[in-house]
Amino acid sequence: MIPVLIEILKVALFLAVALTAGAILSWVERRMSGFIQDRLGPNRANIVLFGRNITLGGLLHPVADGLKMLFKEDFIPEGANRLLFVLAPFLAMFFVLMGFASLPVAESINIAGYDIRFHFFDFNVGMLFLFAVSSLSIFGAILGGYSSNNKWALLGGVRAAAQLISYETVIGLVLLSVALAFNTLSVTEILQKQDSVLFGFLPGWGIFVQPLSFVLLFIALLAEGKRAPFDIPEGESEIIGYFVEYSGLKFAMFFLSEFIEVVFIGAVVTLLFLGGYHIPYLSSENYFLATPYVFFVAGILPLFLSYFALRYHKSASFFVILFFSGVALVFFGVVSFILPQGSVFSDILVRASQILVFCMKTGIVVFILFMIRWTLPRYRFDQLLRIGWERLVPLSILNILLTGLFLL
Amino acid sequence: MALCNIKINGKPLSVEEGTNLIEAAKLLNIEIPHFCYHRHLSVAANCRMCLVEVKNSPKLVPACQTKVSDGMEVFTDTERVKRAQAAIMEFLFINHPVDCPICDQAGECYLQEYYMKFDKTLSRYKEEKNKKRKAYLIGPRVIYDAERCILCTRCIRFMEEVIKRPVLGIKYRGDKGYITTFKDETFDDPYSVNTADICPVGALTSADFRFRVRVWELTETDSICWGCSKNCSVKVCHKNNIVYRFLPRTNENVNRFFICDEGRLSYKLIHTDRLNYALRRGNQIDSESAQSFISEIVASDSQNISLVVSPSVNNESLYLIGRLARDVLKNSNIYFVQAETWEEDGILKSRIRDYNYFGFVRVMKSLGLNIAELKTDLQLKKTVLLFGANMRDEYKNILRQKRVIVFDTHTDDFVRSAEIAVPVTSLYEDDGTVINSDGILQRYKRAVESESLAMVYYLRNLLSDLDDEYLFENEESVFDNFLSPLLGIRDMKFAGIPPEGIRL
Amino acid sequence: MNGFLGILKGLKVTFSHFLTNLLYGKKGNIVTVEYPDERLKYGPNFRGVHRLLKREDGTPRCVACYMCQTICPALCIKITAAERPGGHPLEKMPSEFIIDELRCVVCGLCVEACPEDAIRMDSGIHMPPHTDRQDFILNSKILHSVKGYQERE
Amino acid sequence: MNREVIEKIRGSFSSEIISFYEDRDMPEFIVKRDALLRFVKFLKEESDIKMEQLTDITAVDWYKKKEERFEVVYHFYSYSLNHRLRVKVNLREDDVKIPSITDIFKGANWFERECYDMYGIIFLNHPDLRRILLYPEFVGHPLRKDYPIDRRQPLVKLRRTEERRERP
Amino acid sequence: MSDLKERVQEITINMGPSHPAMHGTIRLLVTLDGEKVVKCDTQIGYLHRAFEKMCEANVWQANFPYTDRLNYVSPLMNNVGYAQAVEKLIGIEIPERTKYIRTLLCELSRVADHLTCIAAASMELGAFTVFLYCMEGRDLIWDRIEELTGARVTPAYVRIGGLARDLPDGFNERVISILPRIEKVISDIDELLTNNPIFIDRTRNTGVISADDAIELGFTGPCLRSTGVKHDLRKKQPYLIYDRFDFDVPVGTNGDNYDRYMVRMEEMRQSIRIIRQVIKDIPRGKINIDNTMYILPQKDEVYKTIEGVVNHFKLIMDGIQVPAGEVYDATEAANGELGFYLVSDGGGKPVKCRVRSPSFALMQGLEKMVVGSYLADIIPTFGSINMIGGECDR
Repeated sequence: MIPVLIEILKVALFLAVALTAGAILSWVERRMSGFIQDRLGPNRANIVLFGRNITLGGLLHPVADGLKMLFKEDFIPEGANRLLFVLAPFLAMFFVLMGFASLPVAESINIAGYDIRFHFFDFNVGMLFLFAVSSLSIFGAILGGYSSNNKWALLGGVRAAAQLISYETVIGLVLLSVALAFNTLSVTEILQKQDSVLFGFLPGWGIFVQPLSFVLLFIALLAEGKRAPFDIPEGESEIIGYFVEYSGLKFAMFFLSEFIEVVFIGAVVTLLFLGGYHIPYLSSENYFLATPYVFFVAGILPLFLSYFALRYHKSASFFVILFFSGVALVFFGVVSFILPQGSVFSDILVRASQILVFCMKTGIVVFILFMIRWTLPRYRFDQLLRIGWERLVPLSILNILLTGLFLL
Repeated sequence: MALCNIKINGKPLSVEEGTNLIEAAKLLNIEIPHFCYHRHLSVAANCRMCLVEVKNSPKLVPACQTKVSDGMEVFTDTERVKRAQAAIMEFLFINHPVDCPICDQAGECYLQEYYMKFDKTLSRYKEEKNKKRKAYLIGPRVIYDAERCILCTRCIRFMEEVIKRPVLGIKYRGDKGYITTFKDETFDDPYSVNTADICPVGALTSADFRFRVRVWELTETDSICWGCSKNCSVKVCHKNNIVYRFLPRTNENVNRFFICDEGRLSYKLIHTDRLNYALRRGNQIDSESAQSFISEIVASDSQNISLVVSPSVNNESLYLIGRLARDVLKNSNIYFVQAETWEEDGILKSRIRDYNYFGFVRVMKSLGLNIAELKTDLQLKKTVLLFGANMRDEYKNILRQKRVIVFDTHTDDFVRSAEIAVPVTSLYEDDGTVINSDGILQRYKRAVESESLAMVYYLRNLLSDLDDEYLFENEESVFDNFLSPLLGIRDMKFAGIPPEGIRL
Repeated sequence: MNGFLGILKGLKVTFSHFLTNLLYGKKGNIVTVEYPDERLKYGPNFRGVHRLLKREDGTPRCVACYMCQTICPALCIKITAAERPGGHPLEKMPSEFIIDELRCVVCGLCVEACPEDAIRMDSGIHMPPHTDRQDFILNSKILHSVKGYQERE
Repeated sequence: MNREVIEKIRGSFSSEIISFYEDRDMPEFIVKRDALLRFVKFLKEESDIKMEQLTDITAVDWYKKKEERFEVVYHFYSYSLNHRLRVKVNLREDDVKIPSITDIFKGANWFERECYDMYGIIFLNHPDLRRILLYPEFVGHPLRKDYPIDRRQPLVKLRRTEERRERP
Repeated sequence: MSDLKERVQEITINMGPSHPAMHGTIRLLVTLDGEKVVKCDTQIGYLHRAFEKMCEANVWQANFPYTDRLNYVSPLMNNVGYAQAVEKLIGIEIPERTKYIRTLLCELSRVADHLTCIAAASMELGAFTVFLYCMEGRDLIWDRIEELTGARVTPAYVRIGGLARDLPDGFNERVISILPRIEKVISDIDELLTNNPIFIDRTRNTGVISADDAIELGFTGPCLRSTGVKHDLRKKQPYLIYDRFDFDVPVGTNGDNYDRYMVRMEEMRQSIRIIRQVIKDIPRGKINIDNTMYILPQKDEVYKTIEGVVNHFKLIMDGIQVPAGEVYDATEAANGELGFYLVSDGGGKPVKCRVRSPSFALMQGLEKMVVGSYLADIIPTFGSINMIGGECDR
């Protein structure tokens, strides 16, 4: 009974975190793009608490947006295929969330005799699952575009389909070579195998084992995730996108699923190439040694930011939160110093630090994704396909050959 | 008459003897500026603005006073002339107040015009300007501003020579002088506002027009006055479909260059008490149902209809009314009603005030109809089609007994009590022709827009069953197709009627 | 490879902007003006809401000469003239002076055209937003109450 | 543009040029309508005139001011020789047809369409003579002087290119 | 097989009038075969405001606010173009200082216009950051223009025979001080786009037009220069005082979108060069001509003397009396040759005020440039042409 409850709790927690993360990321992206573009970004949405306007640096914008979307007219265009039209955003969301099922974010932990794993399914063919899911997520776009009874949306759907086909191959081939290199199809095992040292000085991360794979997969996932510069199914200045007819909550789901997909890309890249929750040169048995420092490092960044922010930015409330979270993290670091190793609490802290590492790595990838999004123009449809077929596919085949040769 | 050959600015010209230089130059499109000179008034030559250079004359001569003589060579644009003109302007401006912003004349002021054309120098006068009495009523309808007056005496001469009632004169001399009425006289002449028209500056202005609108915003349309059957030519000045004033239009055939005050103020009637929508016994109905009701009566009960016309209707409508009587209703009699008459004054006013009475007589006679004044109700049949209700009360009393269908521009108790009252356009809202007491046919043009339809339109509907012949569009085609042959001016087209009209 | 460098160059630019702005906010490159809280001050030449001036005796400067109405290319000024009360030597004044600020194209020709220095656009404010069209139609009472740039200081 | 070239043009088309004058640096030819095509072709192809570009086509309406109401005005420019030239054709109100020069200058297409749109001048043999700035239902030609500036046009019903599709 | 062929059908889509890339409201009726453009019917007129009709109804000097709204990105150039044409028609020579100021404003506007063009074009390609950087640069210019003229986008600053007001104190220094910042913006854009492989892929060999076609279709300005025709009215038929300054006319080779982008980038640098030279030797003196037949008299005269007020009234009631005649006068505006063809019958209102707008001719060429390429290519092509609705539709 209790394991089931734990699983249910995990699912609930995951959903809460994932959806919140999506919402927060939308804010992050907007604020970030603001700073990139010499402006402030959204920072006005507020609630009045104790007679003060609390804006949280604009963090309330996702909330406001959500509410707005909720109350918007849910519009189904004339002549649309109603079933598919309604289904499409759900599918988009569903497949994206499903992708996370096989991703371990930390080592499992034993509390009060119950083994708690930090992922849902430990497939031994997790790679295949990843492969399958990553290609499914684009179906929402295809169906949405197809069912809208709108030529622009249809063009978006067609573009999405074409993109899916060309980049699916690349992802498959890259995952294959990764699996070859690590000699396993299980994500957990790949993760464990990255906890090693190459040539005596390189961490045994995927990015060093399979550098070409990393680049290829990164690009392919960008394309699969419809992220700039490959966001042509959306292409807001050309064809407005597959979701042109969507409004209200359905649009919000497309919107949100895109941000969750960003996290997904970050997580996959982190797991396969950046060593997941591992810290270089530190095996998982010795992880507790690094725990305080993880907390310190994680705490310094917000403290550093809030220091500058409080000096130069006006909207302080968010940075106050940042400051206190930094303080909290440092506090946990101190606690993990003091706590005797091996106790339950210490174990929890170790897991927490592992999650922190994982999140930081994912965060860096996401950050890079966002940077790319706000720097590069968009590719053209045919150029995108050409890159897929003429550059990436040959390269990934070459990659397999090289991996094979190397293994031999 | 003997012709004189002269040259103005080198251009040769043959002109009748006795013409003065201003008029001669006008023939060559050369403008000689002048304030006091007026074509219809005697020459005063006191403003000195029209000085020109004549060959072999040591001094500059006033063009208004100088008659042409054979072999004369005149120059209007030499340095000397220009200097003289600028100097005169400068003198005139010395005591002129800085009044353009508040002066009603701005926009049609000779001072402004001539400054741009003949002066263009800056002020050199540093002294205090002469103060005089400003803006007071010199007569009940005219306002006088002594500071602006340049003492050209046009107004004095107008009253003396044209109206022959000399009431105005100049008091004091030089820069103290101003226009005033003689002792024990009042300036309440029925032609007094004309002095404001001929005043070249803003000294005399119309009290009625004062501050209502700026003249440069007004559009002028050639029309006629509807005050009496003299049909004086006027310019209708309007803006945004509102008429603001009548100005006399020079027409040697009819009214020369002035009109009476009463006619001038009759523009107010255009916008007062108008019938704006169709009525049935005083209740508003839409015009379609009014029309269908009328057509029905005319079609079903045509034996029982009499036609009564108030002759304040244009010739085109009258013609169609006549045809309606003759060909549709088979009536040989047509009755007319009249408005109050007024006294003829030997200048302009004509006794009969219905502005197209003479057109009515002529058109109906030409159509072979008998016209008769409406005296008793015995003359009338059960239903009366009444075209225009501008009439004395005695007629109203007669008509009240009958079922009256009235087409009119204005509304009063009588119109409201009629069975059907249909709004039509007034004279200033449509095109047409009228004939005045001297038998002069004049054309007027549409000045303002109206929501009502022309009487011609309703008559066309009533006549449309009759014959293809009646398929015409508007007044113009009625005139061209039917009226001009009827009046014996077959070659005259509507568009070709000259602004001064034609004598029939 | 060259292309890759091109992308990196671009990333360098965006990242440097990001970093400066994140750390230094408006001391960095950020140009945002947070409107209701912060307001840019318009210069003395700025053409803002019209205002009508008064004479020293408290009567309107305007004498209803219609110059501004005449020159206005947007036909947004509507004057109704009337006699000045109390036998004032200037005789004429606007009984109603209406400017439709929605029609106005803020060209400033009315100011140039005024021969009495009665209308000016140096109020230093733009037309504040309203939800009702009627609120944009300013009558002489409002126009006389608008303060000038100097008085606003 | 130098004298000789002008004289050359005048010589070659002595009977077709109705008048010539030079106003503010710009030589101007008024030509007969029938000769327009030949004249323009001549201007484009002659080596010392070389009007490579058609700068503008427009019209002037002299409503009630001139006998021939419309003037169609062409401006040409030569890149290589750097000179300009104006050609005019006068049209009567009752006959507003003029040959199109789209065969000689491709760029004339839209200018002629605009001229048609604004003045109602019909360009014969134009490949696609329809309104360009105004909508097809517009009544009248607004730049004619007898078109009042404040005239309102009747409202146009919503146009539907496709019939309503049935719901699936 | 035949069955299959029937199924491949062309679709027609409406690009605009409301479309994110169609700035300025324009409608492209695009027929697509897949994503290839088969036909493109350009329909303009959505921004038609009867400029010419309004000008004919207005006195000569009151038309400046209308000209502002032609090319609303560089309104001062239109002001200058119109004023210059009227001055040529009257035959007056403007003071030296005015010439310098007008040149300065023209070049500032040119920079603003090119920045806007590049901004919009790159935004539509997805590079939104470039857009905002450009807007930042443009704002610096507009701040100065606002300081001088009283409005940012609708300055209505130039007058026939002069200017509305003189430069404020320290204006020149402030202009000089913004130039490095604009140059920084330009170099930022340069780094973001010029060598960016995606940008190059998107713009190279798209929207190509040959020099001959360009000339024949009436192309002028940067779009013509990108095809390799070295044509600039500032050099070829110098107006104002352009013959006194050193600057180069950049040309492209291919006539594609990338070349148009490069030409615009270089032109901005040249404009900045001109601005520096102008400011260096801008002379002192009056800004208006003396002749009050054409320019309103001094306010002092108007308030105090009857001569002044009469003059003032006549100019405003009747407009300035422009001698009868006609004139075609062209200036090199940001998008190309902006010509004014004015006809006067000697009265206060123009009989005809025709604008030969560069965008109109350019839009005519759009179809030629996009047919045969992809739907997505319409966007950079349209962007690099820089159609300004107000100017194209008038």
